[in-house]
Amino acid sequence: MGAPAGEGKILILATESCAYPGADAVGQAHITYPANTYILKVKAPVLFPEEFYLRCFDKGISGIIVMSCGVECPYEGAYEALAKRIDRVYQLMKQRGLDIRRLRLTSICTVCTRAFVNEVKQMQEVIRELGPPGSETKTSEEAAAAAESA
Amino acid sequence: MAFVDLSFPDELERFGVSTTLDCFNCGTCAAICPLIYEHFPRQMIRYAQIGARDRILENGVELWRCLHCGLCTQTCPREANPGELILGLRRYVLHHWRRDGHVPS
Amino acid sequence: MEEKRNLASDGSDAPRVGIYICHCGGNISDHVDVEVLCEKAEKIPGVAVARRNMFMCSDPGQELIMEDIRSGKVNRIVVASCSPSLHEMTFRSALERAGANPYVYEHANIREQVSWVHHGEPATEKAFQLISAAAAKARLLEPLEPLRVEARRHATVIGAGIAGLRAAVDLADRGFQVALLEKTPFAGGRVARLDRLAPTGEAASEAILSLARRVMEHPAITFYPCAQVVGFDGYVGNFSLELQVEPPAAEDAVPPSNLPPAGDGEPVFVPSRGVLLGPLPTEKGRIQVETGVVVLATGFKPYTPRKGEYGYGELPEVMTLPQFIEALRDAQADGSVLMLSGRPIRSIAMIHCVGSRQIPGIHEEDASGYLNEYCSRTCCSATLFAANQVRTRYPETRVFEFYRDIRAYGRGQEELYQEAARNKVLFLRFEPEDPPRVERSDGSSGTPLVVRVKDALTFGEEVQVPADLVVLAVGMEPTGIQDLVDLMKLPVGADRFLLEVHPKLRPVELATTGLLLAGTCQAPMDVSEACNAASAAASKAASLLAKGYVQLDPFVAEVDMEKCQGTGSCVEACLADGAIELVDVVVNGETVRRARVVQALCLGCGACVAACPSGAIQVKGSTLAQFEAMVDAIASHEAA
Amino acid sequence: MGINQTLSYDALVVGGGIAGLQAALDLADQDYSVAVVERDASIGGTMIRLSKVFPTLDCASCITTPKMAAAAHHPKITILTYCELESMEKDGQGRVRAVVRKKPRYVDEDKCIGCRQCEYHCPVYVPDPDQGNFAARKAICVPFSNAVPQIAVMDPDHCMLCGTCAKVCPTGAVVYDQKPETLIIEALTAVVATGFSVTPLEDKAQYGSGTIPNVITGLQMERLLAPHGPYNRVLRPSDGMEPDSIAFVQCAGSRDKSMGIPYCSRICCMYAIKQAMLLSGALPLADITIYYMDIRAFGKGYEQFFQNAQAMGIQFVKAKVALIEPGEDGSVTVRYEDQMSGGTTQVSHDLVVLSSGKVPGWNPQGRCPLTVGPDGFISGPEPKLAPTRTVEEGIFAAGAAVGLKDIVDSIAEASAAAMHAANYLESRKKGLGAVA
Repeated sequence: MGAPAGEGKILILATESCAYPGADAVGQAHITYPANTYILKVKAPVLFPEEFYLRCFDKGISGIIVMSCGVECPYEGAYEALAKRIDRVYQLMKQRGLDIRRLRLTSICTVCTRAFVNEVKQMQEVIRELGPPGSETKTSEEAAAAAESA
Repeated sequence: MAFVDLSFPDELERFGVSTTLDCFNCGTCAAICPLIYEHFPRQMIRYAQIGARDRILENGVELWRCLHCGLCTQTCPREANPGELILGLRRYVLHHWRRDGHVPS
Repeated sequence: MEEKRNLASDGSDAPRVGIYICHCGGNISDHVDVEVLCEKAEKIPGVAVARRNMFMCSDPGQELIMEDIRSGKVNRIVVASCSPSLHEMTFRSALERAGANPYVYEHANIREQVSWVHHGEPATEKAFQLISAAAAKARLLEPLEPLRVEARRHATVIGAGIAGLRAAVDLADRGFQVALLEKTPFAGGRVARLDRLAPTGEAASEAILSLARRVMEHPAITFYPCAQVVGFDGYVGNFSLELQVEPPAAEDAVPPSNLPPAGDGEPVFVPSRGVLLGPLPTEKGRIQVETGVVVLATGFKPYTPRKGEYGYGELPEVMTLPQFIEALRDAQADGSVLMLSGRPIRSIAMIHCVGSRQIPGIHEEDASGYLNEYCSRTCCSATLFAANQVRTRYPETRVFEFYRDIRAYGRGQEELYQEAARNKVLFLRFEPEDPPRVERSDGSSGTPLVVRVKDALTFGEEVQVPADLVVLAVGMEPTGIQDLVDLMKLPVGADRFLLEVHPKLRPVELATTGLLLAGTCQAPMDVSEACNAASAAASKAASLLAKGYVQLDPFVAEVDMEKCQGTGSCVEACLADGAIELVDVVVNGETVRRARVVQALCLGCGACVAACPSGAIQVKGSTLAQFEAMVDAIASHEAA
Repeated sequence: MGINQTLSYDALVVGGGIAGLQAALDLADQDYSVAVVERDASIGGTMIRLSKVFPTLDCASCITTPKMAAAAHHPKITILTYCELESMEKDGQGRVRAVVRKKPRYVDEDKCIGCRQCEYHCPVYVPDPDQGNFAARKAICVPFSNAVPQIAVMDPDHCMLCGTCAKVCPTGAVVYDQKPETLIIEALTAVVATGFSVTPLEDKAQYGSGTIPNVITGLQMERLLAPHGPYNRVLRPSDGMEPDSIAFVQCAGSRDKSMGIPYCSRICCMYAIKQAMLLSGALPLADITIYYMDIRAFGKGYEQFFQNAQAMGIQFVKAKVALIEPGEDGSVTVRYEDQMSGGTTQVSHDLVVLSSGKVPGWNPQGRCPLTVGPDGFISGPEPKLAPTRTVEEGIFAAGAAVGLKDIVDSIAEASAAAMHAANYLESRKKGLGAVA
């Protein structure tokens, strides 16, 4: 794996019209960021059901960043539906004692290089603090509270 | 203020001023004028545009502040020739002062 | 180039993935150990061969891939190189040239997302994991065919104003059959009420007539006057419209002498009404139109001032600019003073921004609670133009313009403003919270009206203007087309004009493919802009219809009928109206509800996929199983 | 110079900016073969150099790059970059015949794979005009990160001929003695979309003739605001200070007969407002002032955009700035008449942005029998019903080349030009078919 053993993996779901080219722009600028990041190109992340995210955590993915197009989404209504879905995933994560900071919804545009790197860095800190998924020591309520204060 | 009177810009043509209404009141002339005196010369030009004869006659002395440096005319974006306008207004004011026996204070 | 094989080319349909890794002349190979990568990639389950090349995008590089396809060694391809935005198309076309389906291809981005951002061992490790993820997906890829929807080479234009006429002529010239619908008996729309067009001064009637003649002469255009759309169905290439035609209403009745003779006579221009292009319906009827695209050119209507707004409706000397333009057109051509209804007009006060640029809290909402917050774009020039006409034709009629900003934005328009100044029009500037006040004169002005304003150009002093006539430069509002909006589910913006998908990416399109916008139903525009918009809509229509079929991406939803339980949750989740429907099918002698995708309407976003409780619906080319396989590969620790 | 190649297409598009690309895409989508001739080393025009675009505040790159990529990958479109149109006229058969000078890149286009090794190793730094000259680039480089094509170009004026690039190039693409080539392009129709350029700062003595530090153009501000700009944040150029007070001077070269440009440049009000909004996001504490004569927010959604800017606290001062002078510590003073009170006023700002005038990007005179209006932009016989027609039948024009236009209007006009060109093509093909 790209990360040294023991370091968690971050899955990035990047929209093909905005965030994926945004990640390419980071590459063109040769801006280094942690290698434990795996970008999947998707048309619209609204495709993924709640369980998809949970299964990713089951499989050992430590953090997921959904990089959408935000309100510039070419599919009208998709962003709103996605935001609602992510909310439901948060509920399910809480029920399972997963820290909800492991999942983040954000929007990244084609030249948002700094925002991209920032998101990765922040998630990196989160998974360093939390360790592998399921190893959360806090109760789900504490995790939720921590997430809200963060 | 009294009614706007467009016969005044027409009348000014007799004093050699044809560009009174060309000015679009951007204020370049006032700001570029080395006198840096309030709204001069645009104020006089605006009074001429709306035909406020009284204001022009009352404040006629101000027209003699102008040093003919030509900066306003050179920089006027509308080529409204503000310098020439001020000179024309002087001729108008002088004409009236002479006629009315007015002596500026 | 070395070659190692771990799977025989057995000719079966089992996926045999070929992995092709690019050095990119050191861009990748300086940071990623491509040799190790290649060795490890061959051991990935289902991989038949892994090769590397200095430049996979070069002809020799592509040839490597094509040779393996032709020999049957591989039937799924993964290229690991730069970003797919650069060369995905290159490689897909190489697949096609080698006789393979272009969609059995997956790309691993190991330059922009690996070698340019990571270094050393982690870079190689990540590259490997991306390649295994791509291979995992590739194993599950199925050949896809682009969707083809047969398209009628026929377009329908709704509205025969200047934009509708322009669009109809362009489409017919391009070789399509065109149905041009008009609600009224007349073509020409609002332009027919104008006299001359700002800023260049062409006669409005000539502009309409020159297009109307071409409409009339063109064998491909059918003009339907007095027609309204009452039914709408279908999708791009295959819309059907139902029209209701009725004899003209009494107020629209046209004296028969005005009617052009049957056949190919000359169009007849009736001032303020428009152009008659032929006989009008004499009885009620319904007409079915089968068409490929629909161009909406339903136009605008001028804002009607509220009663009492600047004296409108209360003082007879207050009129709107469109009314004034007609009055001026009909007035005696010249003279020293403009005479209207036998009354000399020596002084005209023209007030800008009436019914435009309205501000909440300052302006009053209309009866339905709307404010026109937008700028109507055309009124400044139209006002300046009218002022210039007055000043050149009637030297003793003076003109005063009360404005907030002079928006002479377009070509030749600033020149109109300068010309107005040279024509000795006086400009007064007001702030929106201190608008001019139109009042009856007490007699001291010698005119029936006086307009008072706090003039920003005169240092905020109140200035009074005597006025024989007050002209209100009213803005534009969209025509009332609520019936069409409901029937065709047209998106409407906050300004009540029809809303395009994106002002720059898809400026003349609505979300429903095949519905297009032309002219002022979209936003205020002048004649040039409306004609450009109409031609642009025609161009878009031509790209859709020119081939006789519409080719759509194959990445659409697909229902697995075995799994579908007919819950309808996909229909509910669907973001494209009508792209999924529930239909009755007979399964084991029992009639049940099942989902069906209308491929031509599906956007492929996958909103349905997430909603289906039984995993019965997938988007082709990006199925959940493919994503799950990729995540498995990424999460796997085997490679380390 | 000899003719190196003759190429034939259905349509020729002159200019690879947003208008040219849109016209090319519209024609190619109707299955006509199209050549796009672009004088720059990359397509994308002015738009690809912008930060975000009004009134939606989409990032400019997010709108332009898909169109650039679509054109570059389109099987019916051929893109010829770094090519200057020398002449274009109709031949005896009514075909458009263009003579194009292909400038030497000193890099073999077919060999270069855009790996940028030459750029990384080149020892020579030169000011980068694509970053407003605020940053440096190498004497050999791919012009900018999202350039299309991703092919390096060498700047012969600055190259020291050290040979490093040739040594590191993995494909042997560097050609130090590359010569210009002449191409003949034949087409049945053409669309001219040559865009606009900006009046230089030197043109107005009262605004310092380009000598005052921290007086920059609107296009330079675009770079400061761009997410991949020269500093990655907004800093004033003279000393890298974060500006607390920024002023926009409108009509700095438009609507100004003293500068010889009486017309309105149409786009400056909106881009200044947009930049002001982006600045107030990037520098929330900064004071931002726009000095204007009339705010021309005329397009769809523009007035609301202007109202939002006012609500955000951006100051709009109705005045034409008469004089700009250097102040203390890199500050810039502007002098104007405060019309409501005070009269002549002098205010100091940390950074001043000039909304310079815009002029035609290309003059057809002597190169192509098109006519221009008194403003220098291409004129045509039917400005109302067919604004893209020119006096030359079969040659159309779109975008800023036919009068300044914002992106929305340019795109619509480009599609309109494509429609008229397509119809002309059809009539020509029918005519040719009849002859044959």
